Amino acid sequence: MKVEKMTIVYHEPIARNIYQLILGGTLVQEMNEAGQFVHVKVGERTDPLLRRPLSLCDINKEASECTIIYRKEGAGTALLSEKKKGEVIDVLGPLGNGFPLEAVQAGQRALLVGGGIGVPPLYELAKQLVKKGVTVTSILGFQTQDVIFYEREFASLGEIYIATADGSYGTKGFVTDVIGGRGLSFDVLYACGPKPMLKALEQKFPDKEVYLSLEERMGCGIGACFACVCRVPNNETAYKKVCSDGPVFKVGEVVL
Amino acid sequence: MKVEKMTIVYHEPIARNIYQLILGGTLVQEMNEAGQFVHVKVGERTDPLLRRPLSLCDINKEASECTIIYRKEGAGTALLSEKKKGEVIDVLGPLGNGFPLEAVQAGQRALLVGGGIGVPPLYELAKQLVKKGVTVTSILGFQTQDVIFYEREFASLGEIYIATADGSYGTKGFVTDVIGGRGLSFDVLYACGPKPMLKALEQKFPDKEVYLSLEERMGCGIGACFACVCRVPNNETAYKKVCSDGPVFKVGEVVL
Amino acid sequence: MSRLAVELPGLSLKNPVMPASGCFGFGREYAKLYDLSQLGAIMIKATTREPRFGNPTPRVAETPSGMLNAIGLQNPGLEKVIEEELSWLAQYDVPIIANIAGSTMEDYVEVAKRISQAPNVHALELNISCPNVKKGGIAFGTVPEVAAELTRLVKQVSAVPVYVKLSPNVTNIVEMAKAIEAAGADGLTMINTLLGMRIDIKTAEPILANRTGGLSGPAIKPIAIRMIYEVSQAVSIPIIGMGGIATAEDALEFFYAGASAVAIGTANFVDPFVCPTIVAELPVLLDELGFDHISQCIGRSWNKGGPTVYCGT
Amino acid sequence: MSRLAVELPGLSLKNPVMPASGCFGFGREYAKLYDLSQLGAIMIKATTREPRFGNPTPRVAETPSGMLNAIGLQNPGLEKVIEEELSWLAQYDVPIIANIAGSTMEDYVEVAKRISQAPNVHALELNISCPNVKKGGIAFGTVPEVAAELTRLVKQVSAVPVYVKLSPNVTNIVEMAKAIEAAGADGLTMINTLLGMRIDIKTAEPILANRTGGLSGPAIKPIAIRMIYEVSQAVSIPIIGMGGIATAEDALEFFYAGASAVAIGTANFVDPFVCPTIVAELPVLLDELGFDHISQCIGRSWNKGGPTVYCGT
Ligand SMILES: Cc1cc2nc3c(=O)[nH]c(=O)nc-3n(C[C@H](O)[C@H](O)[C@H](O)COP(=O)(O)OP(=O)(O)OC[C@H]3O[C@@H](n4cnc5c(N)ncnc54)[C@H](O)[C@@H]3O)c2cc1C
Ligand SMILES: Cc1cc2nc3c(=O)[nH]c(=O)nc-3n(C[C@H](O)[C@H](O)[C@H](O)COP(=O)(O)OP(=O)(O)OC[C@H]3O[C@@H](n4cnc5c(N)ncnc54)[C@H](O)[C@@H]3O)c2cc1C
Ligand SMILES: Cc1cc2nc3c(=O)[nH]c(=O)nc-3n(C[C@H](O)[C@H](O)[C@H](O)COP(=O)(O)O)c2cc1C
Ligand SMILES: Cc1cc2nc3c(=O)[nH]c(=O)nc-3n(C[C@H](O)[C@H](O)[C@H](O)COP(=O)(O)O)c2cc1C
Ligand code: FES
Ligand code: FES
Repeated sequence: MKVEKMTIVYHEPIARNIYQLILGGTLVQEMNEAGQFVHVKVGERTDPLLRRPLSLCDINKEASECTIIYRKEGAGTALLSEKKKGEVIDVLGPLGNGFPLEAVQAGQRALLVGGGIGVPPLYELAKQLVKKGVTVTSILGFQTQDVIFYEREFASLGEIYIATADGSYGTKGFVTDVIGGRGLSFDVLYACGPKPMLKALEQKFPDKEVYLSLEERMGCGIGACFACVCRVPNNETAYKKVCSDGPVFKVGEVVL
Repeated sequence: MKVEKMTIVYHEPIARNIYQLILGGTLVQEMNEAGQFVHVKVGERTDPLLRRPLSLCDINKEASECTIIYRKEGAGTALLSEKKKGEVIDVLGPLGNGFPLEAVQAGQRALLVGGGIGVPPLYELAKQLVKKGVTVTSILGFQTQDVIFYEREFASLGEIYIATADGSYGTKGFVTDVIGGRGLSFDVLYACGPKPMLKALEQKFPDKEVYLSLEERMGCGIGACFACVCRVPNNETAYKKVCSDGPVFKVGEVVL
Repeated sequence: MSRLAVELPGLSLKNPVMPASGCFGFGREYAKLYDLSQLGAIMIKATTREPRFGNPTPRVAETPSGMLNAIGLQNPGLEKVIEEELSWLAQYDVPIIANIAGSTMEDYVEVAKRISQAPNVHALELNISCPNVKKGGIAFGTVPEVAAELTRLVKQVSAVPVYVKLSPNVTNIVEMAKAIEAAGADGLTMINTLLGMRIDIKTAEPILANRTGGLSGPAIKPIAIRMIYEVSQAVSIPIIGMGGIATAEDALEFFYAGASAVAIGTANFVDPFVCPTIVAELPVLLDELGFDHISQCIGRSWNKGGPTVYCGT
Repeated sequence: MSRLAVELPGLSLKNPVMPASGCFGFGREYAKLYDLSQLGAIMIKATTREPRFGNPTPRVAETPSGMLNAIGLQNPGLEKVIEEELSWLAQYDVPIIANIAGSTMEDYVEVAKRISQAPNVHALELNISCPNVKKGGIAFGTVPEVAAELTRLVKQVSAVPVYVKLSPNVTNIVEMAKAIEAAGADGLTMINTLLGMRIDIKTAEPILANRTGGLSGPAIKPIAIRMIYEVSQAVSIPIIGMGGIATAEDALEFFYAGASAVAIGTANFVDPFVCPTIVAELPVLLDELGFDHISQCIGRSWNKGGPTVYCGT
């Protein structure tokens, strides 16, 4: 974990309001786990004030570059989207604990389930799993066709299914509809996306090994401010911090 | 008076912490008087919040370009200094009333006295006066040699004297020392600079026709907020607004 | 435009957007930029019985996402405001809310009596909270009994409904609002500025000649929202909300909190077209969010349970 | 470093810069980034008698130049703080100021008695002003008599000097400060957060699960400066100032206003190195302005007439 001014190597929209940002810097050498994130300062001065948490989507140590994919959402990401190649960005990271690779063995099957802007960290995960010899199936859900990204990239790593909420591409409905419809089998499931999706997965696979990446509003991003806590089952005062204990948790470890 | 997104045509430092900024846009067609200013929004969001008043230094209607020269001072001008050629800047203007050209006739002598960052508006004034057939003498005061700018530009329009507070260039001391030392004669005096300089000129030439450009902290810049008022002599409640009644006043019109 | 129309005591507003007092003078400057008839109303600069010069300069200082001002109620005085400013404003189809101030209760009563008779003044706004006036002003705005007494006196003489402008510099804004409602106020306007200060690093002197000043602008928006949220649930008279509004989204946040109309102050300095821009953008926002009329938004943060609108993104 | 050294009741500070309570946990996270012994002191997270989970999430929301938080005093409780956190912190050469909170006076007394005996706790900071605690907390911080009573009770049992943290959500901060001084407090810390709120445009619901929260960050700096300016002239106990500090210049403004030391909260989230950076930059700033020692800056905005320092630009 360090603060570094990283240089923008590439920055272009890749779908409607979805941007791909490639950052170069020595900080990349510290990045290891898929599911870790960086905390990015988007403004020069005090508005917007807080950093924005964004997941690592691709870690390229040889080139000392990492990729982030984000959705232009509110004020901060709107400002970020205006930064040009060659400019520098103040990055704190890498933060948090990513998806455990050791949960699955070579030859086994992993199911990767991503929803919307939860898709990016699964790409680095898919790469690492394939490298390990794991068979990867990806199910990616989006609202509409025009916000789909990285279909080709995921396809090059294994089977891929896409669902859109409005049916404009792939299966109409949610990722859970795809899993249900196809009866896909797997040894471990890794997921990142909106809370309703994570809850649905938790209920659907009570006996499976499932890892979920959570989102929560953050202050510090490093575990100091207690903004991002979630509850632990059956305990009044116990808690986990999404930023430093997560964002990836084993299903059941925390209350969704 | 309009609001326009003007395009940066040129933006470079020309002395220590002194920047020359050339803006292009149709707003230039509305700019007429030397001594008028523009109110510039420097940040994208709410910090810094207020616009910055900056004088017109050169109005080039043919090219639809105007020049501003400013000192990197606090937060706002620091941000401004980072803007690059091709970017757009939100400009409100032209504002205020400039130096009266009609106060001097062809063949007469005008003395232009500028201090530091009060020098820029005198350049457009010198151009307009020379065009009218007035003989222009400029006395420009700076702190040190490394913040001097536009010496050549003023020299091409008439006699020029430079004073530096530390004596590193030209006469050591203040602009008033130059006037005193040389016994310069003139019909009309136009000045812009720090208040102590303006006060010294007011006292030195009680019987002359003198026009002074004032600075005051501003809110609106257009006369609505009463931030920038100054007192009128011998009247308890009368006032003038620097932004809309000034920034140029005839000596004696307002209390310095 | 009828989807923005709002009815308040004394005010039939074609839209609920108006410039806040002290940030728009008497409209002359902005009239050079756009037609003032586009505005829902205009809150004119605080008027006092006698002309006032106000405080020495510097009168403004910038702060992070805000500004301090210590204008000190400069204005040309009651007579001139009526004869020169209000009569000039009469050319526009826009109701005027006259902001009035004073050092004594008698001052307020006198100004209220006279100015409320001007034909285009549709409501008064009692500025009992200006932190820049040293005699009396502060106490009026921070002691419920005093504010209530003043409200009563002004109500007795005013020919138009009376709105009282609340100071945020109090421990208990709800108590204040209730006392003023009980005293007969027709509406509330809130919030005025928060008392603040900045010091120059080089001189170690306060930047404002008056030392302290009133903090306005986006920085205070969350405080305004909280106070309107609390007060709107505790009183039944309407609230005109203000404090940091710069966009149509900001304005909507105030409606949700419980304001029935909004006023825009500091943002006029940043974008002189901000008021007509918000008037134009509010209907677009209502469309996006699926509302027919702005009134559906008023108090929505507390008078409906749970998320009320879905807008797929 | 001695030009930054400051002596306060119970605290021999090698420099007057410390993280503010709640913004630094118990130091473990920042210890991964730098040596905590560089800090003048550490104000640890509010400790209560029993462990607390705090409020539901979302607990933070962003505002212009600020943020709202409604953490709700989450902490592992008195026993664990002493056994696990304070003993871990003992490895660093840095005095700890223990921020304590509770729902009843007995809570405070109990926590004060126990925690003040930890060897590295050099002072207590009574958090009587947390706007996020619903029972009692608010009243403690806004009623002078109650605050004074609490101060007296805690003073009786505390083994170390007691600082009381003032809430800015009051009409009269000076009255509050004087009551607390008279009750025997050794120092004041100010300001805590201002009560604020934000509403989500899409859902019309408050963004914070707790609805309201405490506003911190640069937005509140001018309010903090004003309050410290007023209070420091009215009391003779020292003030540790906080509220929006993000740079050495900001810190200096607090010293000029009347603070004897400063604490940094929200800015730690933006720049985790902000505390050591300010420690490093203050001497540079003193040089530029011609001061030998930071103590020359304390209260300079009111205890010297006219501009005091020239720094040619
Ligand atoms: C661990 C983690 C990883 C993430 N990875 C990605 C990613 O790879 N790509 C991507 O597009 N988005 C990602 N997000 C969500 C992303 O952080 C938010 O979309 C972003 O912060 C919104 O900022 P804004 O300026 O657009 O919105 P604003 O509305 O201006 O944000 C205001 C405040 O709310 C916070 N906020 C708003 N929405 C969210 C959210 N969904 N989650 C957390 N904080 C939020 C912001 O950080 C900021 O503090 C991630 C979130 C977390 C917690
Ligand atoms: C009519 C007029 C014309 C001017 N023309 C020029 C010019 O051509 N070139 C130039 O370099 N400067 C000029 N100035 C001064 C210039 O406006 C300030 O230097 C600038 O606003 C400082 O902003 P900042 O962000 O650097 O400082 P900050 O300290 O961040 O400014 C904070 C606030 O104080 C105001 N402020 C600070 N210093 C001054 C000042 N000296 N005068 C007025 N407001 C101030 C700012 O506008 C801002 O609102 C002019 C000022 C006026 C009133
Ligand atoms: C320069 C200035 C002058 C003001 N003058 C007055 C005034 O005369 N009377 C009054 O009631 N409020 C006055 N106010 C307060 C505003 O009307 C408004 O309540 C406050 O600024 C908050 O709104 P804003 O953040 O949109 O500016 C003034 C504010 C500013 C910035
Ligand atoms: C996330 C967060 C948690 C806080 N927790 C506490 C706390 O436990 N006890 C306390 O006295 N103050 C608490 N505060 C208030 C700060 O200590 C400080 O007084 C306030 O934030 C103003 O300073 P700042 O603007 O530098 O953050 C908290 C502030 C924040 C932002
Ligand atoms: S964001 Fe601060 S503890 Fe997680
Ligand atoms: S700056 Fe507003 S009146 Fe001059």
